[in-house]
Amino acid sequence: MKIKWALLTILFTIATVLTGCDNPLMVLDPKGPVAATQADVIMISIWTMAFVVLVVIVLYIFMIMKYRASKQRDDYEPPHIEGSKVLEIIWVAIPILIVAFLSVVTVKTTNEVEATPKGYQEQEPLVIYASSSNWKWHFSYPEEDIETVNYLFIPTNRPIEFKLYSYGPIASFWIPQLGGQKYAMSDMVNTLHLAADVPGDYMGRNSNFSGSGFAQQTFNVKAMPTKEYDKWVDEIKATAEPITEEKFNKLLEPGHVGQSTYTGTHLEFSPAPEGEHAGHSMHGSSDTEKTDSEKSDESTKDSHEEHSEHSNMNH
Amino acid sequence: MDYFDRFAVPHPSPAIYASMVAIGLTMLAVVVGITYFKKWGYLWREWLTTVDHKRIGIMYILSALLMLFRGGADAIMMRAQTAVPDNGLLDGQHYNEIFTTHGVVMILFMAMPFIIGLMNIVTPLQVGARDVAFPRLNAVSFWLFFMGAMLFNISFVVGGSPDAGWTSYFPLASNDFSESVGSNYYAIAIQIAGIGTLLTGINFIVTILKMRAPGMNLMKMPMFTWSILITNFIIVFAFPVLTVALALMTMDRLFGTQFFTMANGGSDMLWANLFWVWGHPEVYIVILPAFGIYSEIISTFARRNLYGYNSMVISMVAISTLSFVVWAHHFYTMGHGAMVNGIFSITTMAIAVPTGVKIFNWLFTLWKGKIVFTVPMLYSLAFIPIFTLGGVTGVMLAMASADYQYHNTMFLVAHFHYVLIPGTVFAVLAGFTYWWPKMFGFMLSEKIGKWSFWFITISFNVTFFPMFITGLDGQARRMYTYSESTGYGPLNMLSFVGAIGLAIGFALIVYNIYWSTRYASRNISNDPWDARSLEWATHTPIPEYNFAIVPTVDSTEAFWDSKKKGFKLFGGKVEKIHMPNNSGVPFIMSCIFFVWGFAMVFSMWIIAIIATLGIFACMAHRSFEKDHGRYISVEEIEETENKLRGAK
Amino acid sequence: MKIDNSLPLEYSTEENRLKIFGFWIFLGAEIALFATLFATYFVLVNGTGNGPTGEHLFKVPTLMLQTIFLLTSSFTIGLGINAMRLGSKKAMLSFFVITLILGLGFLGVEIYEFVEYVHEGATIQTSAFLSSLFTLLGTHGAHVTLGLFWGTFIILQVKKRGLIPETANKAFIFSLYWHFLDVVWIFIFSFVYLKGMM
Amino acid sequence: MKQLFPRGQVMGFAFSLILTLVALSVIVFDLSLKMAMIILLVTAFMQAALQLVMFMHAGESEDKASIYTNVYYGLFVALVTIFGTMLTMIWGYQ
Repeated sequence: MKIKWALLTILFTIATVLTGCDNPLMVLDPKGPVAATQADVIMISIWTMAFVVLVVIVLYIFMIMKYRASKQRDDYEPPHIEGSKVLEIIWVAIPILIVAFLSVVTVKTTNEVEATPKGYQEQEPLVIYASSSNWKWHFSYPEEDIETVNYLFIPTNRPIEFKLYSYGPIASFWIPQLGGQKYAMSDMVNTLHLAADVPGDYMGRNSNFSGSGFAQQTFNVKAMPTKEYDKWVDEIKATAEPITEEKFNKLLEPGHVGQSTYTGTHLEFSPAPEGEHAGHSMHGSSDTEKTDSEKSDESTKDSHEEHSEHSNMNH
Repeated sequence: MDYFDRFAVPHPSPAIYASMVAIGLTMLAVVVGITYFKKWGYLWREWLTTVDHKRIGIMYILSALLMLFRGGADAIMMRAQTAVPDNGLLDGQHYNEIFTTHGVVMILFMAMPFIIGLMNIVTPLQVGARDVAFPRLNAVSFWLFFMGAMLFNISFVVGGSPDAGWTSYFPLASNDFSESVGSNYYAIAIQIAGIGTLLTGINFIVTILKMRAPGMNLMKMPMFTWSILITNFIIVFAFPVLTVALALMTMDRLFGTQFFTMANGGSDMLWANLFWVWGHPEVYIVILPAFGIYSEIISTFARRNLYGYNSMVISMVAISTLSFVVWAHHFYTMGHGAMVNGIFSITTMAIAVPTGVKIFNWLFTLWKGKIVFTVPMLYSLAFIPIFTLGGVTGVMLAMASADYQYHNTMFLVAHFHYVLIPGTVFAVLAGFTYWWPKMFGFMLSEKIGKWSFWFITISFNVTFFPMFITGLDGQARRMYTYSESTGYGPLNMLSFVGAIGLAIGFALIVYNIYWSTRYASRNISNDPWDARSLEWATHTPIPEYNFAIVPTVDSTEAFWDSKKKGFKLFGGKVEKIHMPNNSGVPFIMSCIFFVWGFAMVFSMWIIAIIATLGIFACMAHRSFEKDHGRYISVEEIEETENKLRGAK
Repeated sequence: MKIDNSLPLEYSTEENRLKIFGFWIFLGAEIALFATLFATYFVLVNGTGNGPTGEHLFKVPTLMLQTIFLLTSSFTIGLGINAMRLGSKKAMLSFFVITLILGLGFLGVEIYEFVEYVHEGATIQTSAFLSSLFTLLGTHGAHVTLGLFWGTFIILQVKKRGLIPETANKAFIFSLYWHFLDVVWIFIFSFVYLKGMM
Repeated sequence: MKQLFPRGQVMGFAFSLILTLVALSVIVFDLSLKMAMIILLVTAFMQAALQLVMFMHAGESEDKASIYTNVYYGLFVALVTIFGTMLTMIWGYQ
């Protein structure tokens, strides 16, 4: 009886909690193709797993209701049962099938979210360098030759390629409604593909613990139609101050700063750790044969991804 | 004075000063108390120098309980801080220190020693052995763990706590970003305790493989013993990785090496990699023994043999092997391509298969049984659905593409608490209650036990279920505060309420120990639960030699057979028994280790060198020592046996 | 203590058998330990920063000298155990002494090599490559050093107490340790030095 | 005297010296990386096996099966650690 009550309490709690949310949960409320793929995967996995949980719970309730001592005769002696080949094969085989199904989903979608989003392949992606320092985000737009701090404006309906790195501890660049996160690290550049379908304001943050000011290391993302975006860029170019090495070094000092905007990017005097500037061992190799391939780092990476997609398909 | 500045806490708060005073007073009270009651001799002879696996086990469990409350206090403070938006109870730095120590203490100084404690008490009894293979080494293991734990715990009053998370990722944990000695404590205290754990691993593998009672072949071992055997294999092969990782960390912080630095070719990711190469098997080190405990308890109180014994064993072997090939799922988002993430997704999800086998085997152990709802059984039964929830969210997290959204969020926090609390904490509480009468000769109150069970189980869900939701709503883990506009407030408050309930539940356990010690009947049989394995075949309290006559075994449940089918467990006659001598060297050596560790933390090289020499001197002493143990004579055994029989 | 005379001395008591088996398990842990150090080295081998590379540092003569010393010592300690099983205390002690002298020779060359490296500006702090190189070699070297002390203690004990189950057991376990260090060296020789010089 | 130098061990020692010389060939001759790695792997593992079986007597006691299981499991973990680390730290990014 007590267990029934416990279950009811749990269910009640869950129900209260779920109805307590007015807005849909951020991760399940995607505003871009990458986040949409991920939300789909999450829902697929939740339903699959709900089935597993249901099977377990039904069996569980059946067992503890039916075979409790209070419902048995006093002289009942439970039998000795070794096990059952058939049953055991069933509960090995079905989970294998479920795992196989989820594996296929995972491999397929992982390749998807690691590439330019579907439907956006034709467009030239907008490259934005997003670098973290304690405890802020610097966004450099090499194409537009501008730089912002702690806020990000992006055009909708255009693929965006974030180049992530860090001037300190590992940070994780995350805009839940546009797509999952990726690490920004000091010795190499990671690429994150995102795109926004819908104009709007989104929350972005560092989600990887990076010291005492970590909680406030957030930034605002504003997605807007290309026209507005271009207008914004022009405005910045007309009004903002240029970024200098001195100013940038001041920005790098640990602490919180508000939002600010500059013309030019810090990449000119403080290049990202990619290509010849990479600190990571495999790039920083002194082998001469490697330097050539580094120049075409991008192309090799892409071809590799294609390659892995094929190999995973064959799997 | 400058010299002593290093011992000051960098971010003092009234709470820390209060703790300093409290710790000082408690230690003083303990010393005065022992002196007053003239117990120093007793303490030294019976406990500090003991090599008896049962006493070492009890000391492990006491330390683990102590650490449970230390880690629990941290947890309550965390939940209190995040209960409302923009709370000013703790500042960011203090919060960071608290979640760091909470993680380290709970995993390494609570879960592991609690399990090792139960393992110490039960395993030799279950295999019908007189002690572990290397009793002296066992004492070394315990004292190294204890000194490591103590060294870690003084950090918050001497020099400052570590504050880079229990994962201690570089470069955050480097001298550049963690200036206090906190991370030195982390590297060195865990190192000392880790060496102790590694020695335990070796000790128990040898004990189980070489010291089983006649007739007990591998496939006739009780399931708990099987789980311990497999766990110790994982310990032996995973802990050296931690040893190396921590050594590299120590060298980076103290000697200026470049392993995880941002310049000169270092790789911060390498730390994360090595940490999780150890870290993932570590999860199974604390989970597999729990599976063993549940197998024993469920079968005992369903009054039935364990369903699918063979597949239970095979699934544990499979889990242990898989545990070594999944670690990269802890950093899918580090930027390795889709291929690497795909491989690790699949290996990770594969673990669900053997784990599922175990769940269904437990369920079918209940089938046609006669279930008695004792406190240990309640924990075991609550474990099944809650752990299933933790397990299926694990499968969800294993899917790399979706993990990009779960990673570093409260969803992950909820998941691993849903695995570790029903998996490990419920198991050790169940095992603790179950084997308590064997350890102390009386039962814990079932009534108070049930109260604490319901408090813990319900509050656990109230605390951790909301985190799944806030995680999906974008709340990152380890945030000391959030603004009201995020809307995380109400659910976090709910978690805090749950945390209070958990605290009440644990307090009730303490009260239960107190109450039962005072009032519970001492007149219990050797086998109060009507159990099935060999540890219940000997007397309560257990004589130091465990079994006067070594038992003979011919099935997985020899003791049950002896009760039901008249199988003869103890053939033959009493012979003199060889027992190891007590020794003070393990304790002394571990104290020197403590001094060494302290000196290393604060870069006091001369003391560190002297302590190193002291440690080697202890080892050399051991090499030259002639210690052949002692014999207990037949008369003495018979006298003890008669006394124990007469007591009933 | 029950002594089983049908077995070699080192296996003759239950305690001895437990110890030998336990030491094998310990060697399993050592495999994992050195594997981690190798993994670290392989990841960081190109992380030379502004420091010298392996190609620049490694020299064939010292390498061969070290290898010959250690291989031969592994051979002589095997002979020592063989002599012990034949019951020849004198021959056993001689082989053990030769082993330790060879080990000392190995250690001498290694220290010489380290000093050379430092003279060339390659310290443990220079680059990630050098940190991992010194740590891998140093851990092996520290094991050898420990072995020298351990071996000396065993020689003293055998001398004083003769060949009894206890001392024979210690000597045998020590031989396992010593052979294992040779195995580790072979991998260092192949995948650190030879690969680095390729 | 002959007893003190058993044939098996002397042969083993000679063989290990030969293997060392074979391994040395990778720096003497101009081999491809692949070829050289194969030579190194083969010689190193043969040497290790030689030590294990010939000198360490891994198979002589009643615990033969446990000892070999232990060594194989150690080898498994070692290979997983080394190659897995290479995979996640280096090969995964190329």
